[in-house]
Amino acid sequence: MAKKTKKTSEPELSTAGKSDHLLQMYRQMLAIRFFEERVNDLYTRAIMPGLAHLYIGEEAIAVGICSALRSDDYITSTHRGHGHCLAKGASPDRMFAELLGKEAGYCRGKGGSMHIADPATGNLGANAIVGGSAGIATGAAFSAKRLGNGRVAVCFFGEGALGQGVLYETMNLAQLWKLPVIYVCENNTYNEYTHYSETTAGDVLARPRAFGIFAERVDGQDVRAVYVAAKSVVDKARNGDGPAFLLCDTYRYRGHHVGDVSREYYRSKQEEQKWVSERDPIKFFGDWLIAEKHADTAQLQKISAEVASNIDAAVQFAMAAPFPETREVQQDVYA
Amino acid sequence: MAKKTKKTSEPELSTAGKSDHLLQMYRQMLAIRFFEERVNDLYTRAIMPGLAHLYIGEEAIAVGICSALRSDDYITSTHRGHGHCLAKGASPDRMFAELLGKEAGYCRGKGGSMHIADPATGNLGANAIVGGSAGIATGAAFSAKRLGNGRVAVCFFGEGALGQGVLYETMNLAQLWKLPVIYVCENNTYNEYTHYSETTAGDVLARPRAFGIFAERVDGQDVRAVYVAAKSVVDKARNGDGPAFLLCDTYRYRGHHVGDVSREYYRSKQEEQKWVSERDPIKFFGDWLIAEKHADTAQLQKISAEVASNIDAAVQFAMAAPFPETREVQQDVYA
Amino acid sequence: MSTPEMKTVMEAPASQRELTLGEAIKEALAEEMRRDPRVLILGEDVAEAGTVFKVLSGLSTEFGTDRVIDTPISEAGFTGLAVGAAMTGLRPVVDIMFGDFIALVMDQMANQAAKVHYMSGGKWKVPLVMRTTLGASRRSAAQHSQSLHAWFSHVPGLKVVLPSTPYDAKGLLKSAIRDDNPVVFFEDKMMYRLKGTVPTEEYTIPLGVADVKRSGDDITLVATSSMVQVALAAAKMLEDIGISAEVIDPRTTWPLDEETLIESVKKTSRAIVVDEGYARYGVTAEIASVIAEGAFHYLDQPVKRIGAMHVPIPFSPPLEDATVPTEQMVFEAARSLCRRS
Amino acid sequence: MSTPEMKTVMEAPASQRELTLGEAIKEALAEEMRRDPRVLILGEDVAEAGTVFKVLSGLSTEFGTDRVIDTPISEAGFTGLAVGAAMTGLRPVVDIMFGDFIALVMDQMANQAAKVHYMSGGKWKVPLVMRTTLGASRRSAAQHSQSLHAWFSHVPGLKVVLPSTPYDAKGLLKSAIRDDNPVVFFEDKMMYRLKGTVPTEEYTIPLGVADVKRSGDDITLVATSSMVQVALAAAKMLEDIGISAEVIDPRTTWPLDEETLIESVKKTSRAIVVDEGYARYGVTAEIASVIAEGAFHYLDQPVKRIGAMHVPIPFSPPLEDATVPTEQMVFEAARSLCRRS
Ligand SMILES: Cc1ncc(C[n+]2csc(CCOP(=O)(O)OP(=O)(O)O)c2C)c(N)n1
Ligand SMILES: Cc1ncc(C[n+]2csc(CCOP(=O)(O)OP(=O)(O)O)c2C)c(N)n1
Ligand SMILES: [Mg+2]
Ligand SMILES: [Mg+2]
Repeated sequence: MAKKTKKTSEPELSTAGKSDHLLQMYRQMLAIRFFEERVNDLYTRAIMPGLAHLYIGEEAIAVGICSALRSDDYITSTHRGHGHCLAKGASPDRMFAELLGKEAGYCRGKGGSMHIADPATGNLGANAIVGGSAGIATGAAFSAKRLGNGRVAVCFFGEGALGQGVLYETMNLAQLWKLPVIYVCENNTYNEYTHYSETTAGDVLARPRAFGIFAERVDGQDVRAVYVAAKSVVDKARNGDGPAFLLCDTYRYRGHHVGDVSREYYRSKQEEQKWVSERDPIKFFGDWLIAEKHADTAQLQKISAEVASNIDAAVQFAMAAPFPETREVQQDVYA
Repeated sequence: MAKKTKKTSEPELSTAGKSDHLLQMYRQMLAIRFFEERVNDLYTRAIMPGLAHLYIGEEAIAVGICSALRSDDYITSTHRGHGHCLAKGASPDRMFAELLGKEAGYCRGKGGSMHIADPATGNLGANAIVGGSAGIATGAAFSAKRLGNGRVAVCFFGEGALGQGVLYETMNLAQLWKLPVIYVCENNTYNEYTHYSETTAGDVLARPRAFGIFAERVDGQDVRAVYVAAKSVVDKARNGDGPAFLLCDTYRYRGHHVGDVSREYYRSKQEEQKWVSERDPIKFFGDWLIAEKHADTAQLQKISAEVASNIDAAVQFAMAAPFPETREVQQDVYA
Repeated sequence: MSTPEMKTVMEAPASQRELTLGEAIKEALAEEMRRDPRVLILGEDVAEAGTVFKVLSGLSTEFGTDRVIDTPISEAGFTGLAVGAAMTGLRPVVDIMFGDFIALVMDQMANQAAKVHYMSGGKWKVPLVMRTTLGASRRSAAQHSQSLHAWFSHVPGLKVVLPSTPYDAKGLLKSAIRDDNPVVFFEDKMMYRLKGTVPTEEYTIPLGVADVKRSGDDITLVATSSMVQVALAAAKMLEDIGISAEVIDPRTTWPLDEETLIESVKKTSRAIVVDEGYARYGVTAEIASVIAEGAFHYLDQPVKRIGAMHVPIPFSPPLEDATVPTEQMVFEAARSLCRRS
Repeated sequence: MSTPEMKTVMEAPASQRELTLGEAIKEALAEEMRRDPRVLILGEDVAEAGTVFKVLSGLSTEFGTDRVIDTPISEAGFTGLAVGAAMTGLRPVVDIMFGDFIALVMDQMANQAAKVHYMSGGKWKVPLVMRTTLGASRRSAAQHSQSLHAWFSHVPGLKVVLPSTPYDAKGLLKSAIRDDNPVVFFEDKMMYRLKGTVPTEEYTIPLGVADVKRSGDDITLVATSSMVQVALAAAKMLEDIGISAEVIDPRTTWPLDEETLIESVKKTSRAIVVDEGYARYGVTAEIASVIAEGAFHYLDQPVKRIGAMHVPIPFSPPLEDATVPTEQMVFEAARSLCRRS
């Protein structure tokens, strides 16, 4: 994968355009970061049942991609899905409620962290089976094309999903039938506790290309680069040019899940530190916004404060919300 | 797939070498052809239970590949497997016996046409699940490498198996672990009744290459070309260089199975005629043998007569052989 | 009661005709595709070839190849695609050629399709039909002869249908297509040519309602799919020795019409359950348990189960024939339960 | 009888020690890997990580990463590879992290591994062990909480093991590894920390032999995996109200030790079957049917079945808790069967 990350040049940037749009992306990245920090806090304080897989460090991908989507476009997400759901428009209060198993949650508490779904924002659902949503996303694109509603479907997955054969079966279908689906591979370099180089032979980009699918590598820490790359393939897909594949290089700052705290046996503190200090997508974007005069420090601090209190309120809401009635357990097995 | 088929040049040919070896290949191709013709005959005379998928027209692939293998090397085969089994050393009498469900058959009649297996010739078994033997062949290569016995495994499959995700999962494993397995894709251009261009996006050779696997296209009607290509990748695999993929262009002369007689709705008589009259692997090889003075017409006729009577005897044997005792039905469920 | 047996005793009225089970299935698909443009068919060789069993032949001519769609040999891939399509406005009918191949789609069906509605708190629906086959006796050996409907019957969120007559096949398939849940529809390969009367006017049969294929007093024969024909044949043999057998077809293993089964056994006090799946941990176990619990105090003999012999299905004809339940086996079992010999 | 219950009443002799079920499993693997160089482990994050449940931690240090092998996330691929490796001289132990993921390997296990020996007329063998998990209650939701052992139990050619104690886990796993057939070994995620005494000297436990975990006279509680602990707890509660419950653990659903089950119920004349799989078309149905048929004339009440509620497993704690069989449920059921209230 020698191919150098594409520099986002000015003309493309102009596509990203206006300051408010840029600040909205900044706000969303912060919202995801703060949301996840609170998830970790709820876990350590034993308030959240089960586990959660934090998206911290990868925010630029979800935000860059979803900023290029219409609200009626579709996404499918993964076990590490909070960022995707928020970026597609989910509200933190009902997200937290779902994570706590409350009736006010997006799935009435039945789904939890790995299964947030929301028709209102085109979210077909997070999926706890690695690669499990490749078919669903491709099928949503199939519907979009059949029904001629101009929608596009985005399939988010980690590089570990490259190990699932169904991904190749569905990419073949998507290209054969020219379906408007974008496969977004978030390569954070680890499949749980195993480095992806131990699980992934050859050249990742060559895989979709072998099926005739346009594929491009993107710096997953640069929200503008992700947005620009996404905008172009999403527009093409919408215009009937078929599927595309974006390989986004990124890194998860935290453990595979909230319980994965001592990680030295599979990756070094230095490696983590390097990404956190040198490649943080929020800091990188914030600095750029100031440098390019889209905002000043005070504005960014104001946004940060607003997001923080918003997240606080969301946690309060979720903690105060009631659990579903036990009899609900037998509801919604069948439509 | 514009890549021109590789011409087998003299130096390579010398590898194929000596006349007796060449005549042995010719004999095997004829044996397969005559075997399959008898299978069709047994079916039309309602002597053979069930169905069979004939290999007629594709003989050069099985023979060219297996001629490059040691007798203790492994193969896995498909629903269209008679040719592979014979080329790897199975004897026609016990093959026919299996096809008739007789106790003398390779599987005591329990397997039938789609499940011929024979440890003595390294045949891990034909498989009735398309792509179903990709894992088994790759696993045999895994054992060979672990046990250091220098064996190589060949996985035969039709181009339809390119639709099965498990093929990509196992190719990834084979390349990661540098396993001595050769994936042999027999592209006879049809998945049953559907042309492969309707089911296969992109460039077939690019698929194995995306995993870093050496892949080459071969004229599947030219047994010498197949042999030369096989010899080189088999030797490399044996020497620890890992897997390879051979894409062999070919054509099945007959129906998808013996019952598929009126085929005009999916392919034209002209198309069939063109392959039969212009691209027949046996005629092509026979003419070459004579032109190159490896044999004269009389010799080839003698071989043909020998093979024919051999096949006759095999059919006689199988028809005379008894069915297994009914109580056998509960034997061999567990080892 | 709605069976060939019943219908053929009378002159079939003008409003009915004889159809094979295959024709009835095709008619159900055609009617639903005409009625609802969201219905489409996906599978291997379904278009021009009309499937390897020729059941769909002609449909691609009427509806075109973008509603009767040939797929690559990617069962997991196109089933997954159908799940997503079903969630987003279409009503796909997926064709899995041989029931043995459902082993390739268990994740898409059991982990995805069956759970989407529940996991989303009732928000997303998956109106998907999977048509596939079951049944041995075709000399197709171990990987092309299995009856694996017990796997799906075990999974909450799925419905499982096993028609035994052309009439039932048509009415049940139309209901399956109109159902908002994932429904798996198992067709016995050996029954495609089975004839039966089917009304010309439209009708549907609700999922979850058993059908009494023949009424009787001495013993209840519960049978599924092609085993219904086996049970009816056995019932005829039993009649000759003075045993009156009631034959009940649950028609769907899920939802399961327990009441009809239990009421019948309360009347007859004896029961045999016949199903072509593997004998152990299969459909016969659940149905026998339901009867044994629900009619416990009425049973004067244990509920007898008859399934396929618990071995991989062999190719060799004499061996394969030994694995499949026969009318003779059902007859013998019934006779001994009724203590006649 | 060989259970923690039994052992802890006496001072554990020098030749025994307390191990968790996870430790017992690791010890079985380590002993077999030392004994037989052909044994190796394949799975996701099995090496340095020692699996997500940490059950294998340390094994890669002793045996190296080419006998404890991390794989890509390719369940079908590495299971298929293991089938081929097993046929050709190795004895792989495959690790499928969550039992829900067996949905991805059904073709490799049911159509390939289970049938190779039979289809080849007994020529090829598949000495493969698949270790996987079952059990809910971990707040892991619908795709990480299932107990799908009924699917494999339905397939002739496979053996299915469900240990309920550290002692059984070690002895059964060693037998599974030495078995020449494909064996699926289900471990309850919630039991990895369960302690029990395990002898220091080597031993194995044959597959197909049930174990009476507690003897009693009034009712038989047949339970599998973690439900054995639930049944034992219920038995204690029952003791307080004067009901003497016998608890039997089949230990393997296939082969199934029918005789031990039937004999017990002939003695007690009442039975409850408890298993954590989905309630319908699951393991409880087969076992209840075997008892109902084999002990029919001794039963004075129908065999009662208790499984997981027949719904996808919800995340929300109060809902999930409602789906899992509890000692209270077993106690109530037993009390009413014994007509005490
Ligand atoms: C089919 C399947 N196999 C295994 C798992 C267990 N598992 C959960 S996350 C994970 C690693 C996924 O890695 P990647 O796809 O790179 O996503 P990341 O966690 O890095 O975001 C694994 C193996 C699973 N959920 N599904
Ligand atoms: C998993 C699976 N799906 C479908 C089938 C039914 N089937 C048998 S052969 C075949 C076509 C195979 O085409 P190809 O792989 O090109 O082999 P060919 O018949 O052309 O030799 C199909 C779809 C099968 N046996 N297995
Ligand atoms: Mg990753
Ligand atoms: Mg082909």
